Amino acid sequence: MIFDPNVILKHLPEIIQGTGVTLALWIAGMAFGIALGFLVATTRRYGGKATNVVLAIPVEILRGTPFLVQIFLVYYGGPFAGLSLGPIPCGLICLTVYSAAYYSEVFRAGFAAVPHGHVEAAECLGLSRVQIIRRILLPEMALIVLPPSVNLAVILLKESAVLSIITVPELTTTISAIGSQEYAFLEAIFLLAVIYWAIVEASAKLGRIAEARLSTFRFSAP
Amino acid sequence: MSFKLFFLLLKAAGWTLSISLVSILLGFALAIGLSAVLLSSKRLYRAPAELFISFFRGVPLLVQLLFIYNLLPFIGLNVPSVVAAIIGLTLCTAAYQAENLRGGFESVPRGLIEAADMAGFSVRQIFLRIKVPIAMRLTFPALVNEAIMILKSSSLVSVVGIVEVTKMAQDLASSTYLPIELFSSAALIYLVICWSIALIGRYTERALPGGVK
Amino acid sequence: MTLPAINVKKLVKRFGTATVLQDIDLEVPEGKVSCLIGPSGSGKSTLLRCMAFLEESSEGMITVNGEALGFFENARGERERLPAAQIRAVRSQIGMVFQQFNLWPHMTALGNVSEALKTVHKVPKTEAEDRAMAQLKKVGLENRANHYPSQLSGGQQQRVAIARALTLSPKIMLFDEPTSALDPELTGEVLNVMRDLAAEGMTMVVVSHEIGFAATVGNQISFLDQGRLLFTGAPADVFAKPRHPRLEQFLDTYLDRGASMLV
Amino acid sequence: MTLPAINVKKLVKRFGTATVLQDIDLEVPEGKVSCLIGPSGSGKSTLLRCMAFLEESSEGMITVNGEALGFFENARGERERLPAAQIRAVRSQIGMVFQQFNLWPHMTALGNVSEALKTVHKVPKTEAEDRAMAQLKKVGLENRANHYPSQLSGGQQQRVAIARALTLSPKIMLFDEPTSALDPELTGEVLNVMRDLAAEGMTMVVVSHEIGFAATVGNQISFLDQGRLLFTGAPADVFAKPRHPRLEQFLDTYLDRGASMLV
Amino acid sequence: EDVLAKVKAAGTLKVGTETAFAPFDYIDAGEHAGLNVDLFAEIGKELGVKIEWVALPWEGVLPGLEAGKFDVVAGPATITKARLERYRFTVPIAEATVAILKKAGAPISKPEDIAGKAVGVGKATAQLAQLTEFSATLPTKVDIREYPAFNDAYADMAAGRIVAVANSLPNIAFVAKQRNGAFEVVLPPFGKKTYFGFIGTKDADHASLVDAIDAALLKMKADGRMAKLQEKWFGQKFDTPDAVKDPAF
Ligand SMILES: Nc1ncnc2c1ncn2[C@@H]1O[C@H](COP(=O)(O)OP(=O)(O)OP(=O)(O)O)[C@@H](O)[C@H]1O
Ligand SMILES: Nc1ncnc2c1ncn2[C@@H]1O[C@H](COP(=O)(O)OP(=O)(O)OP(=O)(O)O)[C@@H](O)[C@H]1O
Ligand SMILES: [Mg+2]
Ligand SMILES: [Mg+2]
Repeated sequence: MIFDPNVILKHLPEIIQGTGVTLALWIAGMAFGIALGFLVATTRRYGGKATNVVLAIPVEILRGTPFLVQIFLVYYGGPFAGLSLGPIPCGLICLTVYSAAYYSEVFRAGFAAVPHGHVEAAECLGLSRVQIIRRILLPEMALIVLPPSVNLAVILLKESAVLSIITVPELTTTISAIGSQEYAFLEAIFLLAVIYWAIVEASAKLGRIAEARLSTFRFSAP
Repeated sequence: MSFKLFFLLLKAAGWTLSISLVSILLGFALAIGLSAVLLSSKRLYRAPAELFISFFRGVPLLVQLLFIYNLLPFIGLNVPSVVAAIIGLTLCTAAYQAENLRGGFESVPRGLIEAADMAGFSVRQIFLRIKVPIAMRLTFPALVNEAIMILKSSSLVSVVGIVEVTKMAQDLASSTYLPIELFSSAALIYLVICWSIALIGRYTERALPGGVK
Repeated sequence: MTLPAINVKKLVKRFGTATVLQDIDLEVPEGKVSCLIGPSGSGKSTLLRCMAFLEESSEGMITVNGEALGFFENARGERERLPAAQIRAVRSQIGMVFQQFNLWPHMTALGNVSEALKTVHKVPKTEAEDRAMAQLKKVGLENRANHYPSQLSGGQQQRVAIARALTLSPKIMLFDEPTSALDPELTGEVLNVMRDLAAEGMTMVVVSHEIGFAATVGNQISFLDQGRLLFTGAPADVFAKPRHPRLEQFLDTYLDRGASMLV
Repeated sequence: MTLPAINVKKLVKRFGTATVLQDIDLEVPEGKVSCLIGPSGSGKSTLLRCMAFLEESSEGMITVNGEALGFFENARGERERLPAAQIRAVRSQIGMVFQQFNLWPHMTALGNVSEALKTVHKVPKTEAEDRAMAQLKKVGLENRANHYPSQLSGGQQQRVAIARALTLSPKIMLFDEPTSALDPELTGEVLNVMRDLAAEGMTMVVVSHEIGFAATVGNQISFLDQGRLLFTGAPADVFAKPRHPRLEQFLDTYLDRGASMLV
Repeated sequence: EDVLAKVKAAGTLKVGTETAFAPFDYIDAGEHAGLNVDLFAEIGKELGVKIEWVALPWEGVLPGLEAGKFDVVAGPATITKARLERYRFTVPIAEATVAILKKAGAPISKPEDIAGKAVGVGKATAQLAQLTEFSATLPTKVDIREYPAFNDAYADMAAGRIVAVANSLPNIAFVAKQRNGAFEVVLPPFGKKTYFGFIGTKDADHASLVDAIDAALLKMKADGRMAKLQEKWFGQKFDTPDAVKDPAF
């Protein structure tokens, strides 16, 4: 088998499109996941003990089962429960919920890492709960949650390859189809590896830049 | 859903467990070596290890598995399915664990090493008697997490021809048309295993002597 | 006798089943400096935190300038929680300075001091910063206004924390071991700021290991041990003729090391 | 005059371009307690760490009981590093106790104390543990032998650290602020152990903020400021008639607060 | 190195396949079953070797063959011109003409009725090519959905995401029988007449092995074993040629 770069050139438009779908699903799933995860984390922190325990159940289930099984359950089992979703909506919803579970834990750890005294100082000065979250907790934990968030983003990008199994027309689906169509398996796998790797490296780099920006005000923790 | 189907899933869980377990152990051994290289002061030694880690952390496991299964034969290494699955999971987890361990070694407080230095320990004795146990203790929670991650990732090894829990559920679902029951059962099996690992991990962690404060 | 600034009556505080404060009765005189001393774990911080309503007491009452803080006794003699707005109003008369400073690391010194004015009291930015600047000047840090906490020494951080608590013009200031996280040489600058405050007639409650400060600046010293208030009196009484054996023993550990210095 | 236990000659220590120690000359008399005092950042820890060869000096010489530590001056008057084995031999005469105790968290108290005997000196396990136990007894901790550091109080941890350093029978013990990480009430037990050691005639160098200890137990006190040794003498000279203005100022911050206690 | 000799020396013939292609290969209550299993059992007897199965997702099967993971692919695959250029097929084992399987009750009575409707088909299959070609002849195009395995398409039809699946007649006949009442076969088949064969590689090393498999299959055809197995799995036997040199497309 010889490596034939022409295959890649010939299918460039499809490859770009597949990359686009992967990026779009990844970013959208993550954005919704971050929002939902933040909501879950704040609700767990301020909603009382019972709410905290009740919310822990779905979070732990989502974190304790493979993403693949979750997709299968929703995609193939959903219709039997009256939830018939196309591959893309199903993929997006699964990615959102899955990432929300993980992000909620990141935020929970972030909240916990802000010294309680900083919150108390704000309470003493009369800041309301919402003001404390917005003005103290969020900015203070931004630096703490950034590295795990970037890590998580990378993990989610890689998990999104699993969506190929329910025919979402993303990167892995597209390229492996090209591979079997052209009998260019070597090229396909190689290309997949390179594209994912490039996206991961780029996002890690972005993460480091953001971290450097954020930490300018904090040479060392007091 | 009949008990027979569930029993088939349980049998397939044997593959899930054994492949994950072997990969975790092999991966850990490899990770210790890798982290030692990563801590080297010579850029020349570090570079290949960093490249290795960057690749295995930057490429989806699905693609890695295909890589190993379908491309290794072209360099004359024709590995059977089980071996390919174990190699894939091992290399992947080694990359993650090596990073964890590196962090662990770096956060062994300097003072503890100086104390050993004062008592006349050799470099090797310091590594074995002080650094390794403390780094292990510091990275233990991350290690347990990694074990859980690998267990979940093992659902992907069906692409190289292993019928583990997920693949079995998928096969059974396509002949019995009971996807909800089968995939829920698969999820349950994963949950029980993952939670057991987490529980054992937490128990062991508490039993381990002293963390660094 | 004028109304005490803070009046603690029959205060009990339990954490779960552990009783940490037991039947505390204490009057903090207005315009004076009251010091709380006692061994580690005796409940000093907890008592101070109850006065700031950072901990809710389990029994008893606290009044601040005559107004009930947190709880009041209703007509049937039952303990009842006050509405949140009222709690906030009473609490606004109190400023608190913590052992660990608790400055917000993502804001400059000026940001820390002006934050509450801006967010809580909706004071316009420029006015808030002018007022914050005035407070920073008072603690001698006008030239450090744009530094982040991590760029300040411990003593400077604690002075910013004091300025922050002062901006809302509290009537009473609570200090929880304000110098014990500082290097010995840096405590002086903080103690000086506190001395100035005392000289201005600010009502202060200070938990402190700085027996020197307590002795020279304090007007009233209270000794806590195992959750009980064993003694309250003037400094002279405390140091001259310690009566309670536990107090005597406690002071010994200090005097022993202090006195030997002059040998 | 007998040979000094440690002799520091023209010692210079630079970190990068910063000179942290400048021309230090110091003789640590055998069987006596020498204290190093001075403000924060003056170089006390660095000097002590040079004596333990945890830092390599940039210029100058240190000899321990007459033997060169780390570097020696060769025939052509050049500074040359000694072979590792020789460094180890000289260093084995020195025991070090750190401010942060630095106990190994994965070993019990007994494990910490016996570890070096077992791994470095290949002493059989039972003998090593017997000897370790004897040391623990000496610091009053025989009943804590099987506790892990996390299960011990700060004072107990520091005493284990002292026992650990003593097991290798060093001729000289170095202490870097051994009590400053401890609660005031817990320092006593560590200072008592150190007093016992001093009474037995152990040569000790102690960096300490505990001026009381320095004054009562120290035989020689050295004052460092900004990397220079400004004064060395008997405690009486230091406290009675402080000559150097910087020393006077330094002591003031202590005496001010210490003395006021007796007001 | 001659693969047949190697297989005989090792005593095992490695066969790659996908197990989501009933009735050729599928998982029946956890066990691998189907026509292929029976056929290869016979082939194994003829060659005097044991059969070792390697089950992969279809996308992994042909790369696996090229990578030498196994000696031959059971599949089977429709014999097409394009594939003949790259692979060597064995003697045909069944007809592969494409027909429509619909959800019971769906308003489809002849193949042309799928115009404008959502129809599932396997990704990168010969059936996809035929369906695409057929769709082009219809007034409104068919909404073609590609699936990694036909089982996923059937599952989606049961779930109602698609109304029909295009696949080779033997496959859908089996599925319709299995899921009695839920799915129905739409006759006649719309595709050109095509055949299924097992797949081997074209290189010289493998020639003797594929020759031997061919010989075994022809022997089974001659002595009626093949027909019996076709009856068992399809409920009918097929009249297949001894070789396909020039496929319909
Ligand atoms: N949140 C809490 N939950 C349970 N117990 C607590 C809590 N906070 C304090 N305690 C306990 O209450 C007692 C008094 O604690 P407190 O912090 O008030 O002592 P303190 O006098 O300030 O001591 P220190 O001088 O060490 O600061 C201690 O025994 C402590 O363990
Ligand atoms: N590893 C290092 N690299 C650079 N500078 C250092 C290093 N260690 C110490 N210093 C600097 O050397 C000077 C002396 O430090 P040293 O720790 O000896 O002071 P010290 O007298 O022990 O102070 P303290 O009482 O605070 O412990 C300080 O200015 C410090 O910042
Ligand atoms: Mg306290
Ligand atoms: Mg120091």
